[in-house]
Amino acid sequence: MADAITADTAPARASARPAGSGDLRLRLRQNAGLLGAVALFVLFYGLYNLYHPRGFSTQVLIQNANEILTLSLLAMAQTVPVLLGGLDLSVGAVMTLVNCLASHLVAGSPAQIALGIAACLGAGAAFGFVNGCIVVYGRIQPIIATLASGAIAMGLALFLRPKPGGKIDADLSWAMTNALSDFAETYGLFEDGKAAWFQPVAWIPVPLLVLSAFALLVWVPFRRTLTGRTIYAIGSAEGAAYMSGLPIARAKLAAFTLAGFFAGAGGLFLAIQTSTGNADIPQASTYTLNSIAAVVIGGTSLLGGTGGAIASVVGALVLRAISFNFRIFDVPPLLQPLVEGLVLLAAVSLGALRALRAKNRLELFR
Amino acid sequence: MNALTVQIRPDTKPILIAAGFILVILGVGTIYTLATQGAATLLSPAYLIQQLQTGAFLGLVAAGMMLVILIGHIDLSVAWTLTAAAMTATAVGGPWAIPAGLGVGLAVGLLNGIGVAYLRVPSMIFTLGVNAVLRGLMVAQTGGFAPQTAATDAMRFIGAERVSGVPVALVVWVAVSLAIGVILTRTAFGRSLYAIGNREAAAYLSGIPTRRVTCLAFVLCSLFAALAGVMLAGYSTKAFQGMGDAYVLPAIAAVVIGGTHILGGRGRYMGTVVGVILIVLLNSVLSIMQMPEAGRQVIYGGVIIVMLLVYGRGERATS
Amino acid sequence: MSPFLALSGISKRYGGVRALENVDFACAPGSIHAVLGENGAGKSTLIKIVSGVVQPDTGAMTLDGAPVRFPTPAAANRAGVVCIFQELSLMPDLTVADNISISDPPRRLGLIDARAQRRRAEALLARLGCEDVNPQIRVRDLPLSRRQMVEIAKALGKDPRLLILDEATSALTAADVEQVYRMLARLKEEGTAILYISHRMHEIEALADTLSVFRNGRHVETFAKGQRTNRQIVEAMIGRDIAAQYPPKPERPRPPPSLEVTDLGWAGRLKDLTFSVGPGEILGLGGLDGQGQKEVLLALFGVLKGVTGTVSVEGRPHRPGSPADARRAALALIPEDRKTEGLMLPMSVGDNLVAASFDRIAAGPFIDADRQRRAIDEAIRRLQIKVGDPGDPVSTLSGGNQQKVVIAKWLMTQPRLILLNDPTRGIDVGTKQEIYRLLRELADAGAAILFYSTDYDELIGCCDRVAVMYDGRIVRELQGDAITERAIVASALNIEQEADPAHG
Amino acid sequence: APKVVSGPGAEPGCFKPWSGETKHMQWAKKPGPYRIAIVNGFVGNTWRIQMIQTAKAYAEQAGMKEKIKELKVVSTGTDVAAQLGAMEDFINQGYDAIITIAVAPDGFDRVIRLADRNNVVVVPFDNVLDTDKVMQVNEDQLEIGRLSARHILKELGSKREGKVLEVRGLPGNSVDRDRHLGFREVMGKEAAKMQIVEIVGNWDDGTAQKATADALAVHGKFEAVFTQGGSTGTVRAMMDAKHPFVPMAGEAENGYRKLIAKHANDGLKGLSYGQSPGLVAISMKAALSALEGNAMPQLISVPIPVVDYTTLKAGENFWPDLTDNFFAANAFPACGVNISAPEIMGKDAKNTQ
Ligand SMILES: Nc1ncnc2c1ncn2[C@@H]1O[C@H](COP(=O)(O)OP(=O)(O)OP(=O)(O)O)[C@@H](O)[C@H]1O
Ligand SMILES: Nc1ncnc2c1ncn2[C@@H]1O[C@H](COP(=O)(O)OP(=O)(O)OP(=O)(O)O)[C@@H](O)[C@H]1O
Ligand SMILES: [Mg+2]
Ligand SMILES: [Mg+2]
Repeated sequence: MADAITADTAPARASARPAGSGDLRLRLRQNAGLLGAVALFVLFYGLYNLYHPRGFSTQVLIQNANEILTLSLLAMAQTVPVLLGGLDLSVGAVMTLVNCLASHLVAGSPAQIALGIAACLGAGAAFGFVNGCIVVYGRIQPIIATLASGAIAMGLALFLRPKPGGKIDADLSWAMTNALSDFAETYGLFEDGKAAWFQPVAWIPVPLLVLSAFALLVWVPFRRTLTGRTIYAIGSAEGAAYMSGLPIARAKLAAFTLAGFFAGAGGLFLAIQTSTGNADIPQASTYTLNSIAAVVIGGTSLLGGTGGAIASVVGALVLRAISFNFRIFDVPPLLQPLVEGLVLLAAVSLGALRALRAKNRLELFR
Repeated sequence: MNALTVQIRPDTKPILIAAGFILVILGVGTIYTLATQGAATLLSPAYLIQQLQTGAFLGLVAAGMMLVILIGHIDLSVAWTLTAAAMTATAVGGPWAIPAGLGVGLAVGLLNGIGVAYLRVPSMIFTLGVNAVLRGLMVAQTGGFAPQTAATDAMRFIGAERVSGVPVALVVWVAVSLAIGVILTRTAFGRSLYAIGNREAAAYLSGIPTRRVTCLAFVLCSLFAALAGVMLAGYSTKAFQGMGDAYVLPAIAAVVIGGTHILGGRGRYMGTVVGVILIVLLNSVLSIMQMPEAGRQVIYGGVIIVMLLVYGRGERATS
Repeated sequence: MSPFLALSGISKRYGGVRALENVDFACAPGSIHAVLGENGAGKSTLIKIVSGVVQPDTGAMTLDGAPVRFPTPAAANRAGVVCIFQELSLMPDLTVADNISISDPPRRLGLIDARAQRRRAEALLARLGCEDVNPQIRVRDLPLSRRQMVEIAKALGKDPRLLILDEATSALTAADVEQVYRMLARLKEEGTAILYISHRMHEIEALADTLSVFRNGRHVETFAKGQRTNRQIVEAMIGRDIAAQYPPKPERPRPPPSLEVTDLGWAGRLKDLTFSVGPGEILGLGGLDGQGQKEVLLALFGVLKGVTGTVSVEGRPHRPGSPADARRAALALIPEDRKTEGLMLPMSVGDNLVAASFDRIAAGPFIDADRQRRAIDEAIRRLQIKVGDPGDPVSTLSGGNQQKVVIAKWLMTQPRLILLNDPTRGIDVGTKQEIYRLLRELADAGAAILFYSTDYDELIGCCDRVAVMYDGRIVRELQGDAITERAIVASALNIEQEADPAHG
Repeated sequence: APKVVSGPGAEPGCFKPWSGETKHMQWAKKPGPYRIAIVNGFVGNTWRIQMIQTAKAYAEQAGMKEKIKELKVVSTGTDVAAQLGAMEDFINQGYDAIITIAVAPDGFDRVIRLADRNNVVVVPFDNVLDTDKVMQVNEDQLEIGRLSARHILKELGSKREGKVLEVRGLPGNSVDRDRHLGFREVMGKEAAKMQIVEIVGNWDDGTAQKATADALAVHGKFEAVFTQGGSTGTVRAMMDAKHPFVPMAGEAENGYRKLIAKHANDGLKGLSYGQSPGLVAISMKAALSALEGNAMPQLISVPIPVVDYTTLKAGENFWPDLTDNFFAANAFPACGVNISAPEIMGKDAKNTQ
């Protein structure tokens, strides 16, 4: 009997392996949300460049890179707590807090500037860590804990900058918001950016490099640590993660710290880009809400467990690219908010197609 | 066991603590007014009634928000639902003003409900999109059609007037509150809200029409926001862009401070009422004390965190 | 042999409930030690203490003679104590490979090495004969039986010195169980201590070297294999004698069908199913797990979209669009997973019991508190649910009692057609017997019952007829004396019985 | 890039230099017609909507229409990065002038640098920048505070004690700061004994109404009120609390002016100054003038349109039949900008009753 049973587990096999699927198809299916976001981005950004008088040029790329960096960093920030199954409603406020801090610290001698930058990134991470402590040790739901701590961050930002102002090192500001060649020229690197070997990369906008650096040097390695993996595990099934002996508390602390770090980086860049600190409450909440929208458009589930920061960056790009088109096409100005709202609603509703296609309604609940 | 220990249901504790905190706020405010004015103005009936009157608008929004939070969702579109209802009501004018305003609420609620319950887009993001669309509509309408914005007499009546000293707005709030209290505890719909909030799949497989219940919760939420908008327009004698902005986060905060679990499934309506009063008084006292915005924000956030810490830390995912 | 792990004087209370009381317990390396007891006897609590999930109120624990304390599961794992929990501890959104190496993944330069991790998963799954599971697939997309195998592979990967299986085989099919037996035998030879918890007596018989019986939080006795008869063991467990596990099947002619299904199809997973059940009848659904049995039940209950074919209930066409519709047509479904599909865990027992019958306890639009209380009391009495107060959260009940709550909830609706999806999973013999009796009573009272089970024992014992499914079809319908273990297993594997006379 | 030149500039009656020290700037003359972009920030309030409508209407007027090849308006929301991006985009698209209401008073250095390189005229107005590198158009906010204080003191006669309510605007905004400073400067000098109670009204009727109600409940009686915005709400709160009408200074909302007209005799001796949405028209005009090669003041001071209860005239500087929300001050005859508010906000006859 036993032999007969083990000899044939074919039906079970059929159900475990999707029929005839290669790993690539499996991957594609597991990342359907991201693919949709990429398609949207190609559509919106392609249209914009196609009709822009200087479309597909370095200038336009630089300008767009400056526009997207802060939001992209905030989208990355938001992703990490979302993967846990939480939300961080304080990312916009932390961005603003660090923005105000930077307007005090990032000026002076090169050493002072470097120290100031480190302090800003550290402050963002520290605030995120405090968020994490409230969530882990206070056992308050992330969404409400960060709603509250966001208000506190905003208050602190207002203390630092009761009104907009401050100064950021002008060279830094120029170097960070232009092409790599301008960066080299500003700091006298690579023969003022004229070195022959340097030319093939000279056109790359610095903000894009910064974004890639955060994505590839911070997020990608982090995702492959045990702590990073644990974040996914918690979002997928917290109880199971605990039972599996994973470092729950550490991962939660790390997630919020990382969120604070990315949000702080966003605030720092905003300061560098604008040379000021500005404790603008509506702007902070706009960024927070847009970061959530970016995460969703990127295909990360708000329930946690699946998705990633890179996908959220694509989501942020989609969000931005939608409004790029208003500068090209003649949409009556008072209809623009309506059009933007409708496109946003449509973009976030794309995931609904999956729900409508689901043949087993139980799959919808999770 | 200590015989004197009074048994308090766990979901009553937040309500008592919040009520206690209200007394603290009044106390601090009174100390301030005594020191600066030499009078305990905050304890006068006139002041308290006025707070309840302005609190009624937030109270209505929070009541709707609570229904949605109970099923584990959230409605971020209340700000512009409120505004759109008010602006539509005043634009229509005449006897149809209030029905038109409520009609906007109904329509928005249905849209939200369909998006969340049938299309299963996360409510957080779908209502955010609906909010953007409503804002767009109102901008287009103001710019393109220059609608009339004066509140009708009926709106003035429910928003601003008093009947033998009692604000009508307060009466409306109390009536809505009683209705919700009964709905939540004594009707199948109310029970279904809790069931869905605890585990939607189980509720669905129990034969609860989860999609319809979810939809209805969103409709009620938008309707209450619309009612608040119509009344607020009456109170201000007019509707204006952005009149709802100040209501979203305070409504969520009031619900949570009242002990409702932000992820749904648990909470008593009484808590939301107490939470609303707490938020309204806190804002008022901070305004009276001329607290700068920075301090206000810090206190606001601090109060929420401290309250939730005092309520007792939530349990773990597994126990 | 000196014990590998020893507990002395362990007690644990949950509020007013005494889960364990002054327990002494020991297990030895190189042997399989079965832990028996009815639902709520404290078995899971015992192993949760051993594996660091909960802390005992009193008592001490030694490992290899040295005193130990495990504040977390991670600490227990480090000491070689690995547990496969009753509630699966897999992360559904992570891949199989991720899950298997979740707590200690192979690393290169400090970062997780995906390739090595995948190879490791393949190797471990191969040890369990599960080469068919693609390590890159998400656990969410696996059927429950495969998930349990992944769970076992995950535990194996931790190189346990003490391996605990808490009803880890409850959803496994015979084929998988066989693999697990072999794996356990191998581990035993290598000197691993094994604690095995199961409510399936035949598994215990086949495996255990030593048996310990728990009752009401106390360790009743420990004895070696073969020292007691099954009957004595059951008596020790539940404190009384179980004369007959299964109620007798009535001899009566096949009733006219009340549920008629013709050419039922769905999304390529169900293919042309035709069957019928009549009032008073229990129709079993058999076969390996994942052959579409669950889908049949869901299709009838209105959960699936795009169902083809015709279904009629009591002569009327039946096309429910939702469980709410199905309920109105007097159907009931006891779902597969009571924790996620059957119960609102944080809510009270009472609230859960009435969740499907608001219309029955309401007077007009309002719920009648009095009627509600009576309905709840009645349900608790009828199924003998062990509960302190109906206001307690249902999460505090033991698994068996939770399952009873699910069943009671549906009985309150007075269903005419009852669909059961493996309702005795993780349920003790005593409760199982009660459920079998209940099913028979319901049938006798005129209900038609469709009963899917992974345990062919109970299909044989309970059902008037058994339809065996393979790959979305009914391959065989067995009736009366034809319902035998051999016939069920053979049909389940879609082997012609005649062609396979040598085995058995 | 513009050259710094000596004044006087073109049309000094309209483009009035801020002060004696204001320098003049001159851009290289460009041939018309021009492409102009307006980069607005926030859009969800009546003022901004009225501003956009004014811009569109003004571009259609004879004298303007010929000079403007294209007018593009975008609103970027309260997001400085998006606003900077939009401005840079229009520079890249080759627009000739960019008119903007800045989301923040700083941070435009990079855009200004690019604009100068590409000979694009950037004109911030309303919320202006803390820089002297671009031509800007505004009303003198300090002066608004001062004249409000002077009006109140004048109406109070010889009374110099008691409490004055000051309803401030959006915290952190430079307009709020300047109006506050101007008000305090005069009050401090001439009525040091009066106690000023400050509350935050966010320039919003709802907030102002609630904050005023609270202040009235606690402080009882005020001798005078200065409200930066949400003026209608401030007055409503006083009426609701049965507070007697007192001398008051506030914004140019039509509703506020209606109330003044109605209750002036009961004591609402109101002053209404206007930060006009019509500033956008003057900014457009200034941009065109600069593109035509004229010397222009770097900071253009637009006369503050002020009326008080003695100079209110229905159908001229307020409209009893129109809605409360729009801003009544919209025309600047000295500049030939004569788009009256009803033309913009009440063009649908049905709604104007
Ligand atoms: N049973 C559990 N299920 C899920 N997560 C858990 C569980 N037990 C602990 N954790 C996680 O591990 C973290 C650390 O646990 P630990 O017991 O040290 O917390 P703690 O804050 O010290 O609790 P307490 O103060 O109650 O002892 C917790 O914050 C929680 O996130
Ligand atoms: N977290 C908890 N809170 C309260 N009571 C609990 C908790 N966990 C277990 N109990 C109670 O402790 C007792 C022992 O439960 P345990 O889960 O150990 O039983 P078991 O023997 O594993 O039963 P089963 O066979 O159903 O798995 C039961 O009465 C149960 O209700
Ligand atoms: Mg157990
Ligand atoms: Mg159990």
